[in-house]
Amino acid sequence: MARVLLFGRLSDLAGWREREIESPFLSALRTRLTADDPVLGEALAGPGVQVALDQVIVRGDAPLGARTEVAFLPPMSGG
Amino acid sequence: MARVLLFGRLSDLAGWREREIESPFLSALRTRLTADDPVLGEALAGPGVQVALDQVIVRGDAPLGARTEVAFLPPMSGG
Amino acid sequence: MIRLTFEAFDPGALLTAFCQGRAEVGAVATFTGLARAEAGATQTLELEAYPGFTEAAIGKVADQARGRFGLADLEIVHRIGRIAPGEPIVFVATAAGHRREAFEACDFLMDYLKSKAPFWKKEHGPGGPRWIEPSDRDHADLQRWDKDTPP
Amino acid sequence: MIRLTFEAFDPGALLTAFCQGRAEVGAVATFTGLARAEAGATQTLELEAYPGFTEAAIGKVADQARGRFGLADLEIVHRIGRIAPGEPIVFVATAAGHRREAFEACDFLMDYLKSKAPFWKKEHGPGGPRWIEPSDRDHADLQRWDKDTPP
Repeated sequence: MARVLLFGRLSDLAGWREREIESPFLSALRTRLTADDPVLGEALAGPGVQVALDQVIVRGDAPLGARTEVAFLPPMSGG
Repeated sequence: MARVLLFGRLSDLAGWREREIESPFLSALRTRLTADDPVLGEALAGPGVQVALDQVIVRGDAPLGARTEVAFLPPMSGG
Repeated sequence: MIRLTFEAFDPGALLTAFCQGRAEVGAVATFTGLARAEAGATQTLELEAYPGFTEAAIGKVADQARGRFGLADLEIVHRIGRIAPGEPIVFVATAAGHRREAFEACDFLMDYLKSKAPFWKKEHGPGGPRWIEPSDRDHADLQRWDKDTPP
Repeated sequence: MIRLTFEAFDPGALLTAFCQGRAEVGAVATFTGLARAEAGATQTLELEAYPGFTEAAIGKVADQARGRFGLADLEIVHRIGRIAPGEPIVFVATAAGHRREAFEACDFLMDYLKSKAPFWKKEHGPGGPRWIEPSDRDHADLQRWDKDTPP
């Protein structure tokens, strides 16, 4: 089960901040999230949204382990 | 009586910091101080030494009032 | 030291502690960012961080600052959660042998923290909550440091 | 506020007080100069001021800084008399709407205080007392501000 985290406006949009979701790949996770909530799916693919796997930014697709933390990070605003 | 103040290395050199001296002009005061202590007199005329009368920097000669404060200021070092 | 805190903090207490026992340092610069009321437009600021990730990202830039400006020490404390107007949001302290390096490092760290650090910022005003993106000025400030950064 | 003091002071306590009630300001920069031990070469620093004259001279430059950088407020506390290694010599705090102005004003004030302000400085080291003149670097730092000063 990947642990999915949403930050900033993404969690407001989705109505949740953290969810356990079974998915073998990041691409499959995106498909699954989009199927559940097309508006969120579009936002996750939007400009400037980065993905971190276990706190490391990744680009493109990647396999997800049983306990991978997947964080969707909208553009960072600074403090 | 002018109140003469020496600052920084000038007071170390003279061995005093403050003295009451009767003098109608700054030029006469300098002559008087040099007569008393030629080494001090030379230092007071040295490069970068400024004179303030009642806390205002002056150049050249100036008359001294009965209670004028005459301060000799070596180059300021900052804090 | 880099620390995120949900609790209000006193920048003065941090400065007092930071200056202790520094007989060989000479120069300490600090910056404190305070939440602005903006004449009633902002009632509360809310900052979200990604625990662990945010500290690590700030830590990397702090290491850059240490090397680039030859700092003896630095400290960064950043508030997260809900922040009332007038409360400190961020405190940065830098210690160096000369004031130029202390100032520049503090300035550099603040430019990063204000525009690129992993925070997400929401203002709760009379018109409801609103997510904030970094300002053009924040980006311009940050770019000042790029021109002499090795590629 | 500009103040000279023979007593040791705590820069943190000054910063705490300076930040109070600033809901509209946003940015507070400070600089604290600490007496350096210079690995035993300096045992004590001694600073002499000309009471009244020194505050007035600093006050003029503080007014320039207020206008030039649009400061909301500033505070300068300068130690005089004998100062032990590690003790604060000078504290400058500036408050402005944006951090750039707060930093630049603080930097500008420090350049003036360190090289031109009416102080006379003596170091008491193992080799006896020695009067100090401003360093070339202090003069170079100060000249940075001249190029865009109106004549």
